[in-house]
Amino acid sequence: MKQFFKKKESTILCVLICIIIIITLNNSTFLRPDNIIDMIKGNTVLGIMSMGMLVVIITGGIDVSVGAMIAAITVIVGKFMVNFTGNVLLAFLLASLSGILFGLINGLLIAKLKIPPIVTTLGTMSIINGAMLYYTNGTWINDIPESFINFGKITLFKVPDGQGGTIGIPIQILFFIGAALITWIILKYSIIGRGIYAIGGNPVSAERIGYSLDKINLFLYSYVGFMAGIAAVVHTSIMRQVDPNAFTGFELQVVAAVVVGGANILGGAGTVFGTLIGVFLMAAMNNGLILMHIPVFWQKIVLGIVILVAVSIDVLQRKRTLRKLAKVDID
Amino acid sequence: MRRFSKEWMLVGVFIFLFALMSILSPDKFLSLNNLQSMAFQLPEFGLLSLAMMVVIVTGGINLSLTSTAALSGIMGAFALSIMNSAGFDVGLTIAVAIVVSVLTSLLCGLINGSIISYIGVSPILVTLGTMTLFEGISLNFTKGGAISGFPEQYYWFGNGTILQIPVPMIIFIVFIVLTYIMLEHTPWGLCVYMSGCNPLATMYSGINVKKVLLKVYLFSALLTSVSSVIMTSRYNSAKVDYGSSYLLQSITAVVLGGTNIAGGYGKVMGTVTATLILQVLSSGLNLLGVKRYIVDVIMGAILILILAINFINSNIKFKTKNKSHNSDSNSNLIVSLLETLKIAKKG
Amino acid sequence: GNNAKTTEGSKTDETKTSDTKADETKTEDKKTEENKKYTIVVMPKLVGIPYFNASEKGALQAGEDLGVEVIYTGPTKADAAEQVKMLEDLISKGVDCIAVAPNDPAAITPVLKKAKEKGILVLDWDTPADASVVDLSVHQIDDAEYGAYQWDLLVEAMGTDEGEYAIITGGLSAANLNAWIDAGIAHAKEKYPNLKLVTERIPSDEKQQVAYQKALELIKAYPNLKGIVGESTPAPIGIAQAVQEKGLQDKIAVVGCALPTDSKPYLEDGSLDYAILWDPAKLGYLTVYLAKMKLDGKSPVDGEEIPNVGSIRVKPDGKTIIMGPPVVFTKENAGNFDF
Amino acid sequence: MDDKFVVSLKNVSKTFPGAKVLDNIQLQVKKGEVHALVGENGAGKSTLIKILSGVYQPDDGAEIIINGQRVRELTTISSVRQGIAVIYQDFSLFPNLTVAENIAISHEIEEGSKFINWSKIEEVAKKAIERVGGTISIYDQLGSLSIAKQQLVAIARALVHDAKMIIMDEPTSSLSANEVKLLFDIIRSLKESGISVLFVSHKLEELFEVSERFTVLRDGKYIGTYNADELDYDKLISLMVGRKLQFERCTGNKIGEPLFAVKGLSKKGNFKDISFTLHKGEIISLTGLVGAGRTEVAQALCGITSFDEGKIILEGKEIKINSTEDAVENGIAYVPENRQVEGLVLSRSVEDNIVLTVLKQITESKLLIKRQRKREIALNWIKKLNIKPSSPAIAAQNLSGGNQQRVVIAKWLASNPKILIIDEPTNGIDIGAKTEIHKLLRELASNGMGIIMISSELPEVLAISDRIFVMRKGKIVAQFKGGEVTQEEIMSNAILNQPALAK
Ligand SMILES: Nc1ncnc2c1ncn2[C@@H]1O[C@H](COP(=O)(O)OP(=O)(O)OP(=O)(O)O)[C@@H](O)[C@H]1O
Ligand SMILES: Nc1ncnc2c1ncn2[C@@H]1O[C@H](COP(=O)(O)OP(=O)(O)OP(=O)(O)O)[C@@H](O)[C@H]1O
Ligand SMILES: [Mg+2]
Ligand SMILES: [Mg+2]
Repeated sequence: MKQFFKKKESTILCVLICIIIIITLNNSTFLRPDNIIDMIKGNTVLGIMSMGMLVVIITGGIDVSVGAMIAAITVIVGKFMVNFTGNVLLAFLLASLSGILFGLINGLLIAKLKIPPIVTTLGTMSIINGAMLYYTNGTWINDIPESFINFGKITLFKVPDGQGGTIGIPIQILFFIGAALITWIILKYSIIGRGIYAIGGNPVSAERIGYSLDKINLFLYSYVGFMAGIAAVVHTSIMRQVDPNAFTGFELQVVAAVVVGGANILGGAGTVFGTLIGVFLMAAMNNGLILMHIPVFWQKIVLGIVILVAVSIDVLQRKRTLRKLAKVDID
Repeated sequence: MRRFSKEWMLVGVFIFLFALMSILSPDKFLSLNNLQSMAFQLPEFGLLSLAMMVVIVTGGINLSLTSTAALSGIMGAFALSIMNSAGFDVGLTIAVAIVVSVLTSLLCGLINGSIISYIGVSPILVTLGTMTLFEGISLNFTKGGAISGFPEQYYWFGNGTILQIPVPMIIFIVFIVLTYIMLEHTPWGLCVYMSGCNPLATMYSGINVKKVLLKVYLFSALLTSVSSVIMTSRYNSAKVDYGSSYLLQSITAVVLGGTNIAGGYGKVMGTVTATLILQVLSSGLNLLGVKRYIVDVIMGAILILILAINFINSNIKFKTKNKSHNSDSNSNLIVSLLETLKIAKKG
Repeated sequence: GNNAKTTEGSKTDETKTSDTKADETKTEDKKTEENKKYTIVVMPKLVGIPYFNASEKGALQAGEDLGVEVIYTGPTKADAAEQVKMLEDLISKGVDCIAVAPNDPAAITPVLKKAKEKGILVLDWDTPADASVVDLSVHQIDDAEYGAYQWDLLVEAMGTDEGEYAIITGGLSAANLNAWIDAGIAHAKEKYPNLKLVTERIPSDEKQQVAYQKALELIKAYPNLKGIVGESTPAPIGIAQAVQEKGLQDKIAVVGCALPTDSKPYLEDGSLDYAILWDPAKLGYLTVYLAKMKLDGKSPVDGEEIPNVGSIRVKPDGKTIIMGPPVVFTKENAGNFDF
Repeated sequence: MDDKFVVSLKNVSKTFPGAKVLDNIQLQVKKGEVHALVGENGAGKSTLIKILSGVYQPDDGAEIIINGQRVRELTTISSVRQGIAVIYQDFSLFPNLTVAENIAISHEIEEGSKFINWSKIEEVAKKAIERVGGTISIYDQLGSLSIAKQQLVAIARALVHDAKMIIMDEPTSSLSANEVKLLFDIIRSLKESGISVLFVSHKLEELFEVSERFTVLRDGKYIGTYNADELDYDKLISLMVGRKLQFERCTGNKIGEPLFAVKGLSKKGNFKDISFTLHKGEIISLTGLVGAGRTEVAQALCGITSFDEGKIILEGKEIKINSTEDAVENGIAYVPENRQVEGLVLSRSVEDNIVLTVLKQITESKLLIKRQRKREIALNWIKKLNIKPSSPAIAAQNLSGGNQQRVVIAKWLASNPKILIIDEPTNGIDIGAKTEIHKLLRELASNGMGIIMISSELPEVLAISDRIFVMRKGKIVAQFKGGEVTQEEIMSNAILNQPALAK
């Protein structure tokens, strides 16, 4: 398995490395620690959410309500903090709980009513978003308590920033790492994680060997909701304000990062490592295009072409190895 | 029989909602004015939904749908405004513009289709890339602005009426019929459904599945370009983000219409009815003065509700032991239902 | 307090729609009684963003003060197609006046023409529509003047009229933002020839998060950057945050259009130098006021004093109204505003 | 209750919407016995097995006794816990997981652990693979293995469980003779350690080789349970089908002029130097062990894959075949070995499947489909090949294996091919249907069609071929005339490394 998945991600990893080289040759600032840290910090929310999306995509599902969930949770937590307390722990607790609740609703609809995930989540996306905007009318929440804002400013061990000074690792990145780690452990070392792959590969057989599709679906979508909760708090800790409209169109970015990272949208395949590459690829492209001074009107063209080339090379590569593979050992 | 019921149930929902809206605001909803304006609004979205549907039937998805429409509209708009200001004959100008629109869209379809079928990249990845690419090209051409300055006569496609029937509606109906015939009455259509279910077996049967797939993307692009002509005419201009909110909406309409998101099943009638439902809801609720957000909530709820009814519907069918031929998942479903029934009986 | 008012308003809306016929005849009676309870639609580019929420307050307030029914509604996304659809539905509904802030002027020309054919008074506000179809055009400000003013303040904040600067905008296809930027650039070309724009305007999707990230990237891509202009309300906040985090308050000047409540924390430490805007509530109020005036068959005159708004300017064409100079929000005065 | 039996089923019925598939079945498997479950296609064997494994729930009134204890309700997991392990007809494996995981995952689930112990998984898997004598790497992804190897994995998985009874639903359908022998050794050793085996197969010789008792089903009804010594070949068949049947060697037809020739066909890593000539009215067989490369040759001949060198000559002219479209145009038809995946669009109707090769015939002025014509063609073939149920609108997935195979054949016959390449035509097909398919092939040949049959089942090869080619490791190693060779001779060529004595 190790070999196989490595192979699957190697192309996209090569593309990422090529892009990094090209950008760095144009502007060496790219690889400067402070830029890397800023880039990762700016993409933690995408990264955390991708981990949630990854697990559903492996089962062949999808959750397009992630943007709506994060937005709604930022509002819930924001209101809570403004009205009650800026306690960070409580914020995380509330966010996770509300995320899990949203996820459970998705999971229940999918498991019990057998409505395809994309339809269910399209529906809940529209409901959650509509209800949340009706409630807030889009008004920003500005008065996030100082204690929470200070939490967002925490940095850990200083590293040189490449310009003679030092820069700390923002606390948000820890959550990204944590999300990746937990997801990796679940996928790799838990029975349910293997069940996620098994369902993606052959749902009928998965039931036959004793997995309960319903239970796994409930778990999965709650997990996505949980990740949305964490992402929401992390986002608020970075932005220090809550904009209920901040996540429109976010679901596509998340899906993009995950599938570019080699997860099979039909289910059965996908890894944390690949998804990380996908997230970094997207992040590096966005960051690098400005660093390379590419005019803004060309940026989308370049991004589009890079995606197309990356995924095509990947497929062609795999096809070629498949064709070369000897099926019969001839004397 | 079961297969038909899904679509007919949608028709029922449509009639119900139509009646409901008529009762709630009889003078306004049933006015010629409102009926006409709904008929003006529906076609551009309906055509995009059909374009999305043909792709979903093959098991794919087209995320570049709206950016294709925008690019095609922008190219057509350039032709219109350039030739118009250069003083060409109006008829010729419009003809050239439409041809340019259609060709641009077909080119986009060709790019999508050939990468998907001949290189074999999964549709969601390809169209994710082309979505960004086409949007980038549009931006590069327009610098974000709107292209306008069309001849008066172009206005007709999106805003004219014939015998009180809006022109776009007539165009829409023509393309509904065309799509219906293409999908359900031609060998190509049969191949589309067959390869949507099992491309390997279809290929083994001597069908050039790649060509079939390519044609699907071209046909989808054709529908997109028609929609884009209507849009540019209705908005009297073209711009990179026109209709961008139609992307997820069209997927919603397609799945609401009963199309299997995994491919292999989907009817024109279902999709069209679904777009009608969405239209009646959105116009009706607007007339009632319901807040926009609540409209979103209701739309989402209706989507889930209808599919839930579908589910329950098929269960009732099972109870009455109608003869039916279920797909694999359905038979599993029935098995699990049997179990629940049994538990219920025991308990 | 204001929030409560909005919900109240919507509640009455709902009860009316679900009410029985008896009630409707009652309203109708009332209408004939007063004979002039106009229905005025005020449509923003989109609902649910702070800026247009503020103008909603003003518009509804005016409705109350003047005894007209104000319907404040718009699409949930800044999409011209959605706006056209809603306008069509509203025309079917039958209203007296439509005042619209077009997402795209050209796109709504056909539907506005349709409205005029039905005898509906057509206004634009916030962003101009096609001049030939509107009866009145309510501008908060003159685009060219506003652009020029922003650039003047940028130079003031930079403390020099030479050096590099960049622009982060809401979206590349937003017509009014583009108009301001174009005017500002043109103004700078003439007045500050040594001011150098390093790259095309960068879009931020109307999101603070994106503006923040783009600003960080710009700072690294152009190390000599002395100023950034942010158009669209979330952009300056995002930029200011980036500047604050990097501790570059003294090196990089940030100006742009932003709401005072959002920008207060950044104005305080100088990461945002000037937020330049007008009071959107006043704009909403003015729009409804002028609509009522026009429906009553009167026309505004130059220098006229509008209650709760102030004196307005009327351009020579007789139908372009300008509310007045923008307000500059600074660390000192930001606390005095509630939007 | 009787402790003799591991499993005792009584009054088991199963109704699917519209059909009663099992009707009052009983089945009693003794401890440590090999019990054969036999019946024609669609008799209900797989369904009965699924009831035993908890996949389906029987209708009310069923009595299930496992290890002397009456069981109220069987679920997949409780069935495993009761010691029943199943090798499903469709394997039920996970193509995206490794061999090791496929084998050991269910073991872990059964043990109720929450986390995975990878070293244990590997250990368990390795042991299981060794037991089936496979040379399969446990780290390979299952999907990249051949069907035969996948089948071995499925068997290995069943062995992992601490099972009291192992159910094998046609485990030998894609195994070669060697592997079958190995499997039988395993079965015997299981038996010695007191484990019962419930065995389903359509290959009667195999059944007689290992089974002690037979339970016969016919059309969902229980016919009886017999000891092996009460039965012989003919009697068993007559119990299964209600009539007598036998593989008779059909004598060759008059063989016509050369129709189709392959010269020096080679593809790196697949096959080498394949040459043969097929005449009109002739049936030739490509036989050999599974994995000898026969399917690869067939796929190259009909445009599914490419080849590196060589010529294909049809009626004296060299032709180029780059796609399946070309093949159909040249009158080459290919009935693939995996009918569920390659042969049929399962969720579509029988009718749609049949007309897929003759789209031109059912269209009017190249544009629209003529529904009536489509229906006529379908009905015609349904009748000709006796496909049941005979409704053209029924989805192909609701047909039993044998009938599905007939639909695939019908599809190809509809296109009126000159050459029919048929890969494992009777794999998983009951003896009655088998003979009918043999007859059909013979009949087609006598009408001038050239037929290339790929088959690992030697009795079948011997029964109908005019000439027999034996392939080994990608090459043709021997050639025989039909009727002049024995199974042993063919086998020795297919397995041995020394050049064969060609007759
Ligand atoms: N889910 C289902 N719904 C309806 N009918 C079914 C279903 N599953 C099986 N059948 C029918 O039940 C009958 C018995 O099928 P089963 O698969 O048990 O046969 P079998 O004896 O295993 O045949 P084979 O030897 O071909 O595998 C067949 O006629 C089949 O069409
Ligand atoms: N992806 C793969 N990786 C490694 N080996 C493979 C792969 N695919 C097939 N093989 C091997 O190639 C050989 C050819 O398999 P195949 O089943 O096509 O042969 P065949 O002669 O047609 O057999 P039959 O028709 O009897 O099934 C087998 O030994 C199989 O294990
Ligand atoms: Mg079976
Ligand atoms: Mg083979």
